[in-house]
Amino acid sequence: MAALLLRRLRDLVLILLIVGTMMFFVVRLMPGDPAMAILGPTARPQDVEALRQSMGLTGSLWNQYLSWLGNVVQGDFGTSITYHASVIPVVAEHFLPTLTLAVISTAVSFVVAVVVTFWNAVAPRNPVAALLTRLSGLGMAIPDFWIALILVLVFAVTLRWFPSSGYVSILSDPAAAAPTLVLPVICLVIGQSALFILTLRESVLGELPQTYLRTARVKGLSERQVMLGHVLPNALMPLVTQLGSNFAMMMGGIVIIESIFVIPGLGSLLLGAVFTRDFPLVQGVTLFVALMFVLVNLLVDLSYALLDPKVRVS
Amino acid sequence: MSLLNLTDVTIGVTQDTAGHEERLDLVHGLTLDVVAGQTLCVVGESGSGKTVTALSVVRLLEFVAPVYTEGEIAVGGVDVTRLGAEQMRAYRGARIGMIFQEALDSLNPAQRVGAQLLEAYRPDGVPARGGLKARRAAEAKAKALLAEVGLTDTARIMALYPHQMSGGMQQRVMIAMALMSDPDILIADEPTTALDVTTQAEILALFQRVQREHRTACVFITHDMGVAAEIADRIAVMYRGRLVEIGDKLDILTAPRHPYTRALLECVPRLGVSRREGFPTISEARLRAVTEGTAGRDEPVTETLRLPDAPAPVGDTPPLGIDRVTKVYGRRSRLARRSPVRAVNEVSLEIAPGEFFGLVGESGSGKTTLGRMVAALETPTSGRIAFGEHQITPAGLSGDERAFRRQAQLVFQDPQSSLDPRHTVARIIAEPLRELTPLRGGELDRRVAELIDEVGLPAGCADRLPAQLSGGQRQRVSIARAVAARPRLIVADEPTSALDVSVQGQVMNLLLQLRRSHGISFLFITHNLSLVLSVADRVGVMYGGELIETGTPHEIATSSAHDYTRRLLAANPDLSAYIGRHGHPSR
Amino acid sequence: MSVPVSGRAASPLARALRRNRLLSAATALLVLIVLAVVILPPFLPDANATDPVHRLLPPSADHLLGTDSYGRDVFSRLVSGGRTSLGLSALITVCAAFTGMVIGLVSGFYRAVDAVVMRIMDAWMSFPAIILAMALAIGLGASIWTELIALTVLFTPFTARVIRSRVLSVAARQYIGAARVSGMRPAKILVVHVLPNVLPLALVQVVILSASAMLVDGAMSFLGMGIAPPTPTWGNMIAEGRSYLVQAPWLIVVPGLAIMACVLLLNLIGSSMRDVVDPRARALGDLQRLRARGAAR
Amino acid sequence: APSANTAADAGPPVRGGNLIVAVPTDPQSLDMVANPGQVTAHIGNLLYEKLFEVDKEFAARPMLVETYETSSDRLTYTFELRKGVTFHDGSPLTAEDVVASLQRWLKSHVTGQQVAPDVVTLKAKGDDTVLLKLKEPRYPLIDELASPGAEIYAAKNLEGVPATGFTDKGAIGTGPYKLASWDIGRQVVLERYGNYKSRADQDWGGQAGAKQAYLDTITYKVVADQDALVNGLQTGQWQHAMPGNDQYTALKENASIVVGNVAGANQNVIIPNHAKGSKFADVRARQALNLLMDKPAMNAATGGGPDLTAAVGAMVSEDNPALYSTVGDEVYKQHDPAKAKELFAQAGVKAGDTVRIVTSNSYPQFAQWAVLLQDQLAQIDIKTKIDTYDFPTMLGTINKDPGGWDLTTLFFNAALTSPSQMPAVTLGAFNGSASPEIAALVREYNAVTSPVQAKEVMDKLQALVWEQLPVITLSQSRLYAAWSPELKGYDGFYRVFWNSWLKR
Ligand SMILES: Nc1ncnc2c1ncn2[C@@H]1O[C@H](COP(=O)(O)OP(=O)(O)OP(=O)(O)O)[C@@H](O)[C@H]1O
Ligand SMILES: Nc1ncnc2c1ncn2[C@@H]1O[C@H](COP(=O)(O)OP(=O)(O)OP(=O)(O)O)[C@@H](O)[C@H]1O
Ligand SMILES: [Mg+2]
Ligand SMILES: [Mg+2]
Ligand code: NI
Repeated sequence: MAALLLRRLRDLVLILLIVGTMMFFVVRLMPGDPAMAILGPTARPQDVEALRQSMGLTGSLWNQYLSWLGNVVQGDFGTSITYHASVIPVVAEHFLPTLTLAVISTAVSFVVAVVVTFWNAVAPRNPVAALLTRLSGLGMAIPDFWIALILVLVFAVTLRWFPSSGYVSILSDPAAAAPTLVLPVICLVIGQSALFILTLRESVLGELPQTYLRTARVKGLSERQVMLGHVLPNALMPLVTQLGSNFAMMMGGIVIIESIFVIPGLGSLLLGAVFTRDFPLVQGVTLFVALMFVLVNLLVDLSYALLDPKVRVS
Repeated sequence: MSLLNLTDVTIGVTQDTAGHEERLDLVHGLTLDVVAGQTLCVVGESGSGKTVTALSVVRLLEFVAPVYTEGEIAVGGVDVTRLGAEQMRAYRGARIGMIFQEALDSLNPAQRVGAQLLEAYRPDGVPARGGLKARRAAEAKAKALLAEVGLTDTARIMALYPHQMSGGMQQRVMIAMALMSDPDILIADEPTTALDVTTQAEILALFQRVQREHRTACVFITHDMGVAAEIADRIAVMYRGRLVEIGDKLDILTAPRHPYTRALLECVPRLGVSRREGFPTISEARLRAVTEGTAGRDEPVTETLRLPDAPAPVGDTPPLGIDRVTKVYGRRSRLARRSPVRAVNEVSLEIAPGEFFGLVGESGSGKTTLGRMVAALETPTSGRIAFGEHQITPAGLSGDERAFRRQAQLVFQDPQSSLDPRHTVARIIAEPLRELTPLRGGELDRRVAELIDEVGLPAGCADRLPAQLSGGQRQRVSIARAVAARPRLIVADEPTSALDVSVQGQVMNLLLQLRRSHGISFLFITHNLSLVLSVADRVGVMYGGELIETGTPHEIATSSAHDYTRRLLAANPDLSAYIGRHGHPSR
Repeated sequence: MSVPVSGRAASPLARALRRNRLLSAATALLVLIVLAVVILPPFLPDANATDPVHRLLPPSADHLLGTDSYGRDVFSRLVSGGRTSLGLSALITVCAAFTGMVIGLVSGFYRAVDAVVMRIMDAWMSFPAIILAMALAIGLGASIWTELIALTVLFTPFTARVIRSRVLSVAARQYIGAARVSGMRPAKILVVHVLPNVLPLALVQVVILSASAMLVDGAMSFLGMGIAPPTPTWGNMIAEGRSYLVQAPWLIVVPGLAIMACVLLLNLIGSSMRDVVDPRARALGDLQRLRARGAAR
Repeated sequence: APSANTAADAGPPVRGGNLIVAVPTDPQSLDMVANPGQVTAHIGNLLYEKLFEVDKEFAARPMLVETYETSSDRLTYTFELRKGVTFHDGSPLTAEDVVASLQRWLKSHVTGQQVAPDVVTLKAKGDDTVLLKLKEPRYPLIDELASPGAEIYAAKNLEGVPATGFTDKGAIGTGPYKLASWDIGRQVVLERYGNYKSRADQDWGGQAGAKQAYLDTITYKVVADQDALVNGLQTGQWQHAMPGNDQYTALKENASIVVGNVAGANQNVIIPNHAKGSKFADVRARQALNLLMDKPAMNAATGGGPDLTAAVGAMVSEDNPALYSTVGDEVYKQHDPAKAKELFAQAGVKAGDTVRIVTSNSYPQFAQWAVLLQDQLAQIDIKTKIDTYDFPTMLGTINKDPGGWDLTTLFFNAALTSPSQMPAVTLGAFNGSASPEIAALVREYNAVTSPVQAKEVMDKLQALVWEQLPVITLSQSRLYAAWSPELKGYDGFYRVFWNSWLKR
């Protein structure tokens, strides 16, 4: 376990370095810069140049890179151009909404996938379970922004059950936060649970012919006990992998859902930062997302160890 | 009073061929009964439907195959084939317990054995409900049973995962698990096949004791007539999906009425009887003649191969030299607590061209590991193995790999996992032919069919997937694959453990013939002492990773210096006691 | 006695098609859609002919599915957008599945390269997708090829990871060793033994990929990084139509349904095909069918 | 929907309450010099005040100035400041503050930069008097001082402010509302400034005159998504929004929402590149393009219908009668594809050539115009390549290769107070359209002495623009806002909410 952690730490540094470097050059090589973004088309070239100078955007790219790297190593991610604030607190503030959405929707999708898949496995003749399983194909097919628009129209604008948008920190006021989360979470869950069902069903199918299930059944266990007690733990690994990479993806921002529901998350932050060429912020968010990504993957690996005793012991 | 009554039971599967469903009967008109407190041993041909029958009694087959059952299977007077799924569940565990052959595969890999034991607890025949008290009771019972099956370090054992235990331990846990619910009937399907004879002896003793103490009725499926002789009260013999004979142990063993039973007994290898020139096998034609009455009832139905005395042409078979080979699994690591396993320790061995070398030993003593190194699937940690111009060293296999593969083949111990579940039997057997020989097209097909026939597989198997075969049939596919390309050296890792004695004889004859005609050398790993002593040129005994002695079968059988070897011999189940006592059948 | 080694009564696909009515219906429908999308455009009004004076017309005889905000015929756009969307999604799926499979297979099977390849995949995946897509869109200009490259680049590591984990478990099986003993070269083992055992998973992956390709195409258009106008895709049709949800709901409903229908059909075909490729699943499928019919109690 | 509020149904003003206003982007900066964005300007209107402010008709009216005098040679201006005006931090407004603020405006603001060459001195004379000396007479000076960017900040807050502008700490003005909190990316909250000293005059409308802060607080919520903007309005999450043209019809039909035009307009333009390497360097090509463009069709696609679209070639909004001129509209209205093809041929743009359009996705109509242009060019066999970028990328691309593009699409604020703010004048460097004729007319305008003369020059300028075509105007889009019926007293001038209240 300790070896795993050490190895991961090394990977982490490596990945952050690769991502940071790639990021630096990718954003700097895009045409346009913050000075232009601020001053617009009617600005005089000399003013743009002056502003650029004041933002430290002149000099060779390589020197800019080295000084940025030097600062990052010292924990200084720079100051956001649009937010006039140090990058870290800005990122931290936008992280909570994204994290809230990602955690809740992943958890709900996980539960939905497990319930539907095993219900269908236990009672193959139950039409509702079979329908839900089949519907998972549909769930994957529905564009999330599409369903988001429709849900808002029905449940927010027409029925007024939930607010159409808005964000309240779940930490400061959970009761007020709950209704604002319902619709975005549903939008995310539809596609995600469908994907999870597909994955889980696949691995459950792979588990069903295993001989140890004979033993479980010969003990007189009910199908429910067999499925939940024996098949589930063994079939969970691929789902955990899928869940991990989905979750990690969401850390990069749930751009569209965030924008439709006006949630100030990492996705909209990043998008905005790119559109205003807020270099320090873009780089800060990217590094943060990469960091989250590696951490989530580490968690997935650790959960492997939890799920598969062979990994744990040897 | 009989607890379990099978009346005219026919079991089959529905197959979907070319769009319409076809019924394929696997077991026909089976009628037998099991009496409380007695052990019924079921022996018989491999693929004759023993496992299918056993699984049908607990109705487990319906979870994995589209089966149908006709006739009556009565447990305590109730026909279980008519029960609903929920009612049937009350019979599983509580009324009927079952132990399977593959102990490791039969335990949930992701759960501690303790939890798996507790789950089987059925006080008063119903699942334990409610809280701490029931759990305490279950735990107490599990601990008592573990101690009873010889696993006295109960607390530690319960915290282990299946893969952390040896095969013997796993099988003991399986027995304890079956007893957790105090079943009236215990069905054991070849529970000791994978174990070495000393462990087998312990398990059998345990089984008998448990059965006596718990007054359980047992059905014990086995290929080993010696095992049957030791524990059975009654014996049932199956052949081609039918019951051919059932009766008291002594009657069956000493005065078999059916020619198949008689023939089966004749085929059993015996200590001290050399089979180097060939094994007796059952001749299907003669058996049919006798049963149909076209031949006299006392006509022999077995035939014994007699190899010509000519020495094997060993000209191009090089000797196999194993020189101080060690294999260590796992690296020493400061961070992890695990310590490395020394699976094979400084083993040195010469196998002469054309020699048949038998390797026996305790389960986990490193036999398979040694075999895998010889087959260049594993590199030794130190030492070297030489075979002709090929060398296997810690750096790997030197020289042309294909040339080596053409010369050396391996029969895997576990046929189940060594067959690609997606390839048909024919394709599996064709693979080495395609890779290592120039055969193609029709010729290749012919050769595959020939091989299928040679190892005694029914022709219909060619298009089946491994999952649709019986254990013995899978093993024969594995053997056919190994001999297909006519190698010079075959490492056979327990190639006949799942076969009945007649088919075993057939397979052994095939190997012996190959050896005689092509001068093949054998490294033959087995738990079957009677077999290896009757056929090998030399026998080696492994214990704890070391080769503790080698010698001729005679030397090993009569004058071993080693304590372990002597224990091994003592534990070997043997029919000769019966046959010797009654002087029958004579030959 | 001669036993046919490879000859079988009928190909499993043909058999599956005959047996599974759902599969054959789904396949027929998808084929129909593809044909329509390929053949119809020349017979329809120009999909790019604008007529802003007649914008946002509801469906009528002149315009079967109404007109969009430029006054273009929605039906024409649906058909020619289908050509782009389906073609693009097929291309992306093929490319991403191929690169992902190759990387996953190689890195799972040849352990020597595994560590390096997987670290690169990790870095690649942890790079925010928006930035990647934008960088490409800006660097190469917004075109079909950019999107193809962007989405392939985006999806590859995911496929690679999933495939790799399955390859790892397959590679540990005894039959891989058995194939080596049979003299097979590693590369061939990869193709003959590993690949088929990974294929069912890959099929699921293909379905996921083709669905994602269509959806992400929509999302990219939504963020203004999609295929350059005026080329229609179902994705950018939804994105363009979303401002008119109340006024002209057909603009978003029609392409949305088209995407859903195709993804659903692909899904159905994929999961049925999976049963064909995987004999074990096929056997289980038989079993479930029989059980559902009550043949086996 | 009921149209704009009338005084009759509004009832007496109610003091108190929080007005929530949805804005499409974060202001990003509350510095009106460093950030010329629309949201910044609208929030800034409530925070800051200028020496002069425009009224409903965009005419300059004194705000912080009590009185001012112009010397007879029209070169010296003396501004007397109002007494008792204080900044939000309590410090009094002094002439020093005015000088510091205007100095920065002259140096860094687009409009200020146009004025700067004419300024000789700008200095304080005592606490309440500011002296401005010009090199040459400048007719629109007062109008320019009333234009966005000329706000007065406290001098001490401007010390050491970088080119990127000040942060929330510097957002201190003399307006009726002060900054309470700014949660970047989420919302800006303003609260009533208790010590605000209103002018005694009547309300002149627009930004001028007396200001009563009835509302306790005003919250500007950032809502980027158009649908969310409309939905929130319908569900009562906010009471005021300025949605896009495409939402207009639906909102208009919604009985529970008030929809009304807002002062000012946007001038929608196609910008041809005059630089070498562009297909439109030749004036004939630009004229051909003007002939080719089916402007009514393109305007129809912009959405909102005639309520929101004024088919005029004017560069300044109709709301600003002093500068509004329709001269040249006959050129604007021309439409003759056949002749266009001929003219194109003369200018060397042949069938089969490819016109490169770069556009940005910051507003949906940009891409729409590009697509329609593409279709129209295709009719005369000219191919097009459209590159759609985000706004900074588009600017960067144009900047990097000045000859590498032919056309782009934009709109500009048409609520202007002087020609120096007109895109036809300010875009000179951007698309190489600067010409001595235009510069001469601007100088001529500065030299005029009366509104009548000014109008004459403005007509000439307008005519010249339709001759040289530095930009080709498509139309003017009228702005509109949608608000809750609860909001009373709002007269549709941008997002100006003093003198407005919430009726419960
Ligand atoms: N799922 C299945 N589909 C079709 N045939 C099957 C299936 N399972 C078993 N069979 C066939 O049924 C017959 C009986 O199999 P069974 O496993 O009962 O044999 P067995 O007596 O236990 O043999 P062994 O001693 O080799 O284990 C065999 O011929 C086998 O090929
Ligand atoms: N891949 C491996 N990694 C770690 N340990 C291993 C591995 N393979 C085998 N071992 C260990 O090496 C030892 C020898 O195993 P091996 O399979 O050679 O025994 P065996 O003599 O063939 O036993 P059996 O008769 O039960 O088949 C055992 O303790 C086993 O746990
Ligand atoms: Mg069996
Ligand atoms: Mg072994
Ligand atoms: Ni006798």
